Amino acid sequence: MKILAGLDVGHVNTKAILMKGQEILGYSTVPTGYDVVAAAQTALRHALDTVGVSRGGLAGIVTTGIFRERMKEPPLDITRTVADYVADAKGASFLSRNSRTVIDIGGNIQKAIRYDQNGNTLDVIQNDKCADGLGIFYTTMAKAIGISEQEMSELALQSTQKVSVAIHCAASAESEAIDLMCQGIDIADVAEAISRFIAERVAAMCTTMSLEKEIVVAGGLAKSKALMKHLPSLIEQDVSILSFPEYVGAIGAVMSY
Amino acid sequence: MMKEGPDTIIERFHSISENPQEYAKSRQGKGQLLAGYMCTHVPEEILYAAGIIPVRILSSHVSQAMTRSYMHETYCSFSHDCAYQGLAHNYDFLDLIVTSSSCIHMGEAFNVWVRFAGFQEKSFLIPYPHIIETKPAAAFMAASFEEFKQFLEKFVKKSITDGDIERAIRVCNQTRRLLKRLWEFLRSESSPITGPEVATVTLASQLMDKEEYNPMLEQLIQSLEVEPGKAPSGVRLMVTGGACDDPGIFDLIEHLNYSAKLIFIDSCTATRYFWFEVPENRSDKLQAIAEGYIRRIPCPAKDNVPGTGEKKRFRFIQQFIEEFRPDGVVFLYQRFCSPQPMDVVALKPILDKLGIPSTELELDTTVPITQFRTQLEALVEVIKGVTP
Amino acid sequence: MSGDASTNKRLDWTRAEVIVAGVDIGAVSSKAVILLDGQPCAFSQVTTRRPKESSFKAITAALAKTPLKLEDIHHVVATGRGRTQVPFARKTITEIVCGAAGAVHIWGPTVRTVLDAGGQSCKVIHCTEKGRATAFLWNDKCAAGIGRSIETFADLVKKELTEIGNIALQTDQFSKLSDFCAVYAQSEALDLIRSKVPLEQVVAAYHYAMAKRISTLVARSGVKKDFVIIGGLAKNPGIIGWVEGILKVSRLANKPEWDPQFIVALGAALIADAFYRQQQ
Amino acid sequence: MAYTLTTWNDFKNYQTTCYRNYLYASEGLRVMGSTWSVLAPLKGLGEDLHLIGGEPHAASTAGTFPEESREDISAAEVAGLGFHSCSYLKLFVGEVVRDKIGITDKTIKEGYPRPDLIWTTHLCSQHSKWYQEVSRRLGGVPMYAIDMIGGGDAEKDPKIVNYVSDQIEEGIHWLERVTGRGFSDELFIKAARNEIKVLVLWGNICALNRHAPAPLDERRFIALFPPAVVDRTTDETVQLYEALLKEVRHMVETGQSVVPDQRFRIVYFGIAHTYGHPEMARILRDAGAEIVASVYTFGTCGNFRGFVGGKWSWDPLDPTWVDELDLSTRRKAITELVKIALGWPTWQGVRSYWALESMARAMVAEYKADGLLLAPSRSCETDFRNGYVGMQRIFKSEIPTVEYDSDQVDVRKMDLPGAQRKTELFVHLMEAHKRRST
Repeated sequence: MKILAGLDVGHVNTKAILMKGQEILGYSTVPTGYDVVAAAQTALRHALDTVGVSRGGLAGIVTTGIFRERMKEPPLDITRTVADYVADAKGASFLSRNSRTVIDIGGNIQKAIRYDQNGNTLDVIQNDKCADGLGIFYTTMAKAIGISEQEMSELALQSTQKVSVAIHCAASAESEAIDLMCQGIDIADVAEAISRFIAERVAAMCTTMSLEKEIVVAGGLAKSKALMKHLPSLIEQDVSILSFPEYVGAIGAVMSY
Repeated sequence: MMKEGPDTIIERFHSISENPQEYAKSRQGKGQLLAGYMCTHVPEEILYAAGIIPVRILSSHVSQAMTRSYMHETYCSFSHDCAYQGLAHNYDFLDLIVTSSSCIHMGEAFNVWVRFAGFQEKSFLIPYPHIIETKPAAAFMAASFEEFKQFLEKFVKKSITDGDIERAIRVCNQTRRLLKRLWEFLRSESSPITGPEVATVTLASQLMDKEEYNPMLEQLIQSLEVEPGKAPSGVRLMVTGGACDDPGIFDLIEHLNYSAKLIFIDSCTATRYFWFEVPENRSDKLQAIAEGYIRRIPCPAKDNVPGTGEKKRFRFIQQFIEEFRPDGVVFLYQRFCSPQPMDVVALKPILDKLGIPSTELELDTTVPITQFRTQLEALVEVIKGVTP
Repeated sequence: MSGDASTNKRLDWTRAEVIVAGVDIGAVSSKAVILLDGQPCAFSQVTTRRPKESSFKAITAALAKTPLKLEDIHHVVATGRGRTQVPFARKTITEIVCGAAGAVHIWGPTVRTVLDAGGQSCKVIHCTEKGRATAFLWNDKCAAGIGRSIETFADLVKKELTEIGNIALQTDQFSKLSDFCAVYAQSEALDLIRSKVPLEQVVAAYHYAMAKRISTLVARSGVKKDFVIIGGLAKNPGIIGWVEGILKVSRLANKPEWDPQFIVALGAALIADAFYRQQQ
Repeated sequence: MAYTLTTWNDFKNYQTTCYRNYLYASEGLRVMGSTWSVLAPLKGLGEDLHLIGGEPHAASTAGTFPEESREDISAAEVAGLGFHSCSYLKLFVGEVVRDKIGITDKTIKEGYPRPDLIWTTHLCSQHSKWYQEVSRRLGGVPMYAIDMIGGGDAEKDPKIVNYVSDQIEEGIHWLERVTGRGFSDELFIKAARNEIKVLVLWGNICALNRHAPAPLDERRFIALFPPAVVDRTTDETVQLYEALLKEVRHMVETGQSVVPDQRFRIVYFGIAHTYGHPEMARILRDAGAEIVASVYTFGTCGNFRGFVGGKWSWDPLDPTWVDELDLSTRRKAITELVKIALGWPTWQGVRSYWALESMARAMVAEYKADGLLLAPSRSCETDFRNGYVGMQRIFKSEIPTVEYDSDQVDVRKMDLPGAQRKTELFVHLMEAHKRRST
């Protein structure tokens, strides 16, 4: 059976996955940076190394993500490109057979996608401009507080007092989060406010489209327990987190080979 | 029995403005009809005449993102918050929701209630002029008040007599006179009541049954008249701008690192709400109400003196500056509000000419206290001329 | 540059009559300046975490460069966003007044307009020859976090904060990005990368947009000469260059011996000095 | 084979001549104001009135001088106007601040020609305030604003019709006072009939797009409606639109179109048309997707049957009806004008979610749309923003619907990358929908 690679070249991170039929052989993530083609190559190489397969051993590469078209440049020699929402739907449907809706919370863009039993996209809702960069914001906030994203999530779960930051945009939310810290508010409560802010933003977007069960969550932020704590109650639906949340696009790319 | 001191009465007003729903429900429990209203251009007199208590819809102050998928981002947070009150079903108990053609943003909040919060069948929009200064405006207002009256008569299944309206006019005028007297205290260097307290009492007047409110306020004023004044303030600050029902901001002004006092608020949640009276004992009651509402401090969204580019609101502001003698002015308005900044741009040069320093605070759902504190303290330092 | 501090060895603290300090608890970092008889003696800067602990870190770092102890300091003025969180401060004064005072002390009595471009906020301050602030303009909400956004942007394109400002000056051939909001500009910058625009053009475009946004604020409050820039962004040649270009006003150049990020703390120290002398 | 309109240049020239007159006329009166107001009353003062309208002028300047417009907007912000204020307003006031004005013939005149008077409307919360600002900056230009209190089926409400008519009657006295000129009812009535006629003709031209293939596209509508917006009171405008109607009828009879390949028919709600941004236009064009109907280009200066029994109809009005209209007296002419102006779809939609929704339903059905594109404008608080977010909720389940933020002229607020992504998505959804339904 042939080995295929999926590349999801996003705003912040580039994700590579290697699959043999239904089996996930290896994966790797690198920051995208400016040189998006180099990032893709690196991610691919890392993935290949972990599996011990050579570039020649690949039957084909499919790319998705915001920079997917750039991958057509040499030396990658890709088979085809596929739109984010198409890949996300395919990937989510593969990772969770009974799922019909995926909420993808990425670095710069969030979207919710409804699809049929074969993972074909039926409807999509994407965030508006003012909600851009939520993922990036989450990372920079962790940095501002001086902890890792993982730690921020754990910290938030220890919050005891409810405080809020503006639900308008990442820029003013950050400014207000720091504002709160300057008032001497406990950092756990600030971290919680940040997580809730993002969850509320995503939920607001989701209510515009009918979300068909079962609902799964993908994207880097799906790993934040603090954030996921809020999502179900906000959209009044059960959600489950995909096993490879940040790789759903890359996997879907392979599925669309 | 012993007379209550001002603090006790103020506290009662405070707790009512903190839990408006609770208060409203308690009235409803006694079989009282309640109508929510979204803009202060709704003629409360007509509701009162119909035996309905008007309850102003104000913000929840909870951070709410859900409204973003019902109303565009770029409507002000006050309108979003008022829309949220409907979507969150915080006011499902109301018998009616009413508004008058207001600014577009609050109009949208009303639309959300009607369209998505289940008020379709129990709502009324009063067509109201956007330019209140023209001659034809008064006649038009009277005509659409008549329609409103007829709608209410159907709703309460009884006719509204001129007597009913005259009584209602007197009740509302009484509230306005009392509130004016209350605000007059702030003109004095050593007022027995603080600006934030006055603001809270004023908010309560928009949420309470005025028949109950008036005697309470009367009692408060009497008790204040015998109170010794509080210590004179260092710096007197006047607030001018848009709807703001967050007492936190007014308290902030009085809890700076310096002694500063809030001595006036020009906004539709404060003086613009009541700084006028409706002529009494007129034969044509609705015409009288129209005339009264035309005399108001105009809302920036409706302020246009025909034939000139002049803004009537500025005359009032200049008058208030003379009477209340602020050392500094705080422009406090909702981010995304469209009319307010159009006034600020024209008002600022006037203040500069008067040598009154000012700063702008941009309101959003949540308030950046630290930044506001810094801006306000910096304003005071500029006024005091702090220097090494 | 977390936790760096320096000192002026020529001063003898044992002879000093007035020992004061100013601490500036900013959004992203805290700075401390100690004065001996009005002479700058020690500086420090630490990255802000919790304001309270970072204020201690800052003053301790500065003290560490001197034989002084905290109790030797006669008067401390705290300023900046976190100024209310400084236990050892005798007084708090806003960064508006401190910025003006510090700038006039450094650049002299001709200074009339001070742009304080920090990580989270931009303020324009007008002042007298004595360094008294007479008016100020705070950035509107949509212009918040410009300084911080440049750090984020540097991360995205994997460049050092110190080099990115110079890259911005390598070209004036670039398409205009949204100069309305940092988030918008970033999303558009990413789109330039998608369409294979050379790095220096993307960086220049982003810096130009941010500089334009800042310049609008400055112009809105009116630029009276002399004009100076303080705060973290004063160290970004891309931003300064474009701000001067857009406003068509050249600022008084940074003083080599003075890090523009310390001006507000210096102002606080000067005010502490004045207060202490008044009390005597 | 794409059809090329023969009347094209006459339309461009008319618009340019109007603007040149405002800039350079040595006689007559310069009148500034929203051309959303009824214009005929001005012509009662004589035919030598040169109009400049805020929205159309700002829109055409943005089209002609993208870079200049950017500077105008930021000049207005420097001058202190709100960062969130209407961007037409900022562009317009920005020119006053910079004391220069650019027009459609690509010329820029230094020195902003001071208007003799301002004749405008008030509808959104800042609509007349921007002329107050211009008046203030130019040292108190006399200004009269008419409160149009629109929304819903206002033109069928005698109370509102009378109110607006009374204001215009007052306004005519005011015009006489400030200009010292006499008012000729004869000239006024002639202008009034022209004004109504043009609006009705435009409605007829739009209605022809219900055919497949649709003869015109949004880009042509944008280019063809300026004369009706700039000055629709002259005999010349009537002739222009009669000629155009004739030509478009011929296109329909012969099955021709300016864009023959039409796989997808789009109904569009918003100001900032995708054609302002070639990148986006291409995405639609490549997919053979065409905007065949849009509330902005149809409704800003066009009249239709409107509400019949509570439901909106985009059926056109019979042009001969205008010739038979009784305009024999000043009041009659004013009343008919007011009814027609209040009947504009763009004004019906303001403040009236149900009108907007009913219009969208009717448009989707009558124009056999494959998709609904909603583009709320970030800095237009009226028709072109309110309700759109809610409409997405309502229509999404019925027809491929995508909503993206745009802005009428402020490119800084227009989310181009995001809008492109969403346009690609829109095409994808329409294709998926077609596949499923066949």
